[in-house]
Amino acid sequence: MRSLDHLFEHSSRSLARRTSRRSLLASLGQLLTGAALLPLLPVDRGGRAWASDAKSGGPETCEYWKYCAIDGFLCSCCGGTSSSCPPGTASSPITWIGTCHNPGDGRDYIVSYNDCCGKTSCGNCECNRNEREKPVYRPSRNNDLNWCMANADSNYHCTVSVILGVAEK
Amino acid sequence: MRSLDHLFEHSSRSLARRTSRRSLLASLGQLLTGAALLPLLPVDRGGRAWASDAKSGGPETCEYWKYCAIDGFLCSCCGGTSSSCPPGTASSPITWIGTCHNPGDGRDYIVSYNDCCGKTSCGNCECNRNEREKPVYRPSRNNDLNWCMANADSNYHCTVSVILGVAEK
Amino acid sequence: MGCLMRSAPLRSAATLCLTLSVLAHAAPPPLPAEHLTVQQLPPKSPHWVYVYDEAFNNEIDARVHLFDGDSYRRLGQIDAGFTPSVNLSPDGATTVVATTYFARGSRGARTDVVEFTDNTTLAVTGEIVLPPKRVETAPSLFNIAYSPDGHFLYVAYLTPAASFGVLDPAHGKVLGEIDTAGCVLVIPSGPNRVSSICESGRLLTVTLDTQGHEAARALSEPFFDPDRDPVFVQGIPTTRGYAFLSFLGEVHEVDLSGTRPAFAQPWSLVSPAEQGRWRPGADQVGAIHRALGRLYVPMHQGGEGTHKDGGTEIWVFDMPSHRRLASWPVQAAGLSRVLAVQVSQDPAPILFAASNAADVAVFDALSGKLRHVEKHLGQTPWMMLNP
Amino acid sequence: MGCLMRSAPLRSAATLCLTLSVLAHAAPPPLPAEHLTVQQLPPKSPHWVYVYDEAFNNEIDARVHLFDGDSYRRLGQIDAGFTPSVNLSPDGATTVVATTYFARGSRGARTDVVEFTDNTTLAVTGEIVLPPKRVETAPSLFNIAYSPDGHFLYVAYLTPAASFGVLDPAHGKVLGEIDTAGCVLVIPSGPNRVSSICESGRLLTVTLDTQGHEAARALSEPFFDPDRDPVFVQGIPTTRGYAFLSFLGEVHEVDLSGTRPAFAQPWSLVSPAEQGRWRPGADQVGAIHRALGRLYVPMHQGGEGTHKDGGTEIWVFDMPSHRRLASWPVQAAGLSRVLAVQVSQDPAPILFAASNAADVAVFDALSGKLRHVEKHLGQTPWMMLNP
Repeated sequence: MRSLDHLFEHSSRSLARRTSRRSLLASLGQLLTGAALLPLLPVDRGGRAWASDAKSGGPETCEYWKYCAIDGFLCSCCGGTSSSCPPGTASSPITWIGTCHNPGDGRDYIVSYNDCCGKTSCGNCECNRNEREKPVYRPSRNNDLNWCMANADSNYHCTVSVILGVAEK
Repeated sequence: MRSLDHLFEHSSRSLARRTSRRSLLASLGQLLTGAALLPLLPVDRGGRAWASDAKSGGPETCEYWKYCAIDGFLCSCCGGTSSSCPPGTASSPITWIGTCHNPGDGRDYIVSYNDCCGKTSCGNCECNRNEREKPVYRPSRNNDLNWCMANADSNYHCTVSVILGVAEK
Repeated sequence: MGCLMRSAPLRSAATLCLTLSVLAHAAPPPLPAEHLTVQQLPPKSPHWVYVYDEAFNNEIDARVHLFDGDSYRRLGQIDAGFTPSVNLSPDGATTVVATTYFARGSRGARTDVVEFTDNTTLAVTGEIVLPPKRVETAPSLFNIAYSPDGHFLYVAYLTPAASFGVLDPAHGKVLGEIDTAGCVLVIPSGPNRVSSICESGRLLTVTLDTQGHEAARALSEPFFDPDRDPVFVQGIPTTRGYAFLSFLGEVHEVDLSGTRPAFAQPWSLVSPAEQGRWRPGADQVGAIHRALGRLYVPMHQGGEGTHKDGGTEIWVFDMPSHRRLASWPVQAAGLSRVLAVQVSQDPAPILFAASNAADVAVFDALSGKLRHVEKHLGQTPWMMLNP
Repeated sequence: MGCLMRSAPLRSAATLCLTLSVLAHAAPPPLPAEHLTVQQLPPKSPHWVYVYDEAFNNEIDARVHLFDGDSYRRLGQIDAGFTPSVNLSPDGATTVVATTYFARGSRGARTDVVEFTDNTTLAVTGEIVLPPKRVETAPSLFNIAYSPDGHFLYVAYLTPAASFGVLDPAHGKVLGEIDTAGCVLVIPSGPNRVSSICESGRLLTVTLDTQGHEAARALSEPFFDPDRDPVFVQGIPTTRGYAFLSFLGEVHEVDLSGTRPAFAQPWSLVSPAEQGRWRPGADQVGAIHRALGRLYVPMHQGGEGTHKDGGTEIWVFDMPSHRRLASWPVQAAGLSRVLAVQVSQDPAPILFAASNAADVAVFDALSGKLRHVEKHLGQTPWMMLNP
């Protein structure tokens, strides 16, 4: 199977010449929001990568596996977690995505990098990793953009990384 | 003679019980503005403290003698000099004052600390010295206040120190 | 297994792909998709601390960091604008920030406003626009303060004329402004009294009526000599009022529980031999554990003019006996000079100390044992508040 | 001599006191009273540089520092708000900042606005309010840009729909908005052409009529492969257009002097043995001295995903011959990784290099000799512009 990753890329490429960026990325935003709202399946989470939540290499360090394409402040160091925004902020409905390798289970995962918005920059745990990151002409793969851009309060505070699913090789 | 310093203090004390702070400090502001606008007298400035304008101990260092009661960013490091505001800023008409000893001529000088206003904090050469500095209940001797408070653009950028005259012992 | 469903609507295709790929692997199962949420705060702890960060190098972006002295985690942030006045409501439920915004960041139309943040969500729940008179100065508990019953909110003004605003936080209204004849700041006591510190060393106490208007005012005798030995305005809450430390280390305890301030006989932090050589000095110059009667003061060696230099040691005093119990050098904890201290009010108290390198140390407040140093908790942490 | 003229008006008394005390001492005379002034900028120098400081930890307070590479002095500051787009007018007389303000600092009503600063006074002289669509991204020369004749000003929008605004800076007006069908940023050429970079590796070029409305558009052939080896968007001005560097170190020279872009055969910064191991990487990935034909690139060792890691060396190339002339390790200059480079365009050029520790180094651009390191020139200097 081609990964969701590639599906996105293909779709965006083929659509880019025919439709405006507005409608394309609006769909993408909806899609990712939808994906992030998938119900948690009853899968045992113990004993794998989650066990590495220790300080060293854990979600409060830039080296954490899910952060392979993050550029910003880790919400884990700002009152949130690796997948939750700090209290009083709002998550961005539109995002960029990355594909990160989890050494805990040997799988590649598709990760959505949502910005958390509505407070000034957290200023803690700046992390800049760019695996498969692309310049702004490929927005869905770009981490330079302020993805709070479409929020009512569009100020950037920090960034989370949310597992969307496994990226099949 | 009592110094201008003491004159101010006496006046402000005696006035404080009778008048509002508004009228008092308005007068003080006018006075200091007036003083700062005194014409430069044709006095030879060579060979004394001004000769110490070298980097070490000069106007770009916190140790410079005129800065004995400054709390803020030195305008000398922000595009101004020890007595001029950086380009594009406006000086505060109201100030606090200090009395500083100039080792170059052995005299004490009365110095007006004007804030330069209308741009965000310069962030360079922070300097916090407090000789004879007093808490905010003695505003004319207090360097914690944002003295840009009465400017049209009241944002604080940096601070200058302007010689008003000799403080006689 | 393929997911190249080009003709299917994008949303359905992706959802199906995800579901299938999650289910397709039996052992070990892959990590599930995650929910993106907004974090809830844990229940309030006495070991939390609200850290006022002036962000002096970028002063339009001050903020308050909520930090947990047990887990050593930052719990969240409250934005605070330019040279804000910050305090908590008496019940601890609300952080109140009076601040100034400019229409163009650092320029343009000025708006002074009080913002209310719900401390259980860290969301701003309301605001009251002020006249553009708010005092813009170093932090203290008296730049903005609630009446002890929470009914009134007082905001210190300085234009440089000194006055204060009386606000009704429940109804989001400015009730009025009271001229203080040159006396500054707002020190609340009782349900309806506000004291201000005067240049003469006196307290001006204004009593309000139920509408928040002035009913009476009284000027106290001087309780310190502003020429010889001025007090810091950063008063420290005691059981019945506040303690004010002087530049030379005198402790002036002010009892505000009655209708008129009562001043205890001052006592000294320093011995006669130490006086003028060891001094208190900082932005937040002391903290008191009220039940234990312990006072913590950052102290340093230095002469006149060093009163903001920050402490190289933290001295611990027993308030009733005026005895010094300990002195803790902060360099041993890897700290540079201490600019602010705060102590939790619970039976197992911790002492927070913020340095001029923006580090916040967590000490056992009984033993002085260092537990943690949080590096760079903001840019310029100058005051800390208990929850 | 006494000055206790209590009954005299304060102003006269003080003036007299000052005058008398100044005159009373014959030898040595005391320092005269000083005038408080606002500093004038010296005449413009090619060795000035405008340093874009994102102030990332306090991102609503970005600013541009004007720094002199000869005197090593900061000459002034231009405030820039939140994730600004910054550029200079073709004549260097104006700094243009497109930025975003919120009514409550980090919250509330959003205002996007273009602000014009007179570079001889560093005062803001005007503004144009924009629709709230401005791209908020890493700095480049193509987030906002003037037409070469200064007649039009183009502002890149991304909402995330991609378009750009056409402004008339002389009359302070927004003339219109042009949809770019997913292609991004504004690369000006000629009096009335704007190119944008497309996801497909092509350039979309829109030609404007005299009213700033679209007259024609054309899509080029792809000039790079965005899958195999994307280019950085931080194009470097050449004599006839821009050079774009790719992640793997290919140099794509684009000639924009004609009505359609012309693409030269790409050449490589790295040898076949170095390819994939040594890479360009930074925020501002290169600088070109146009008269000398020299290209300066911060280079580092690293694999895929390190394209923003910043340079450990600065490599110098002769553009016509594609020959590498030198490689200068930056650690020898006491610098950490270099995120941005700029070179002055005069015959005795200096090279500026900004590090990820916010230091800006000044090198002789011919010899590589280090002249100065300015520590902490702001918080996060990510781009530099020549005057």
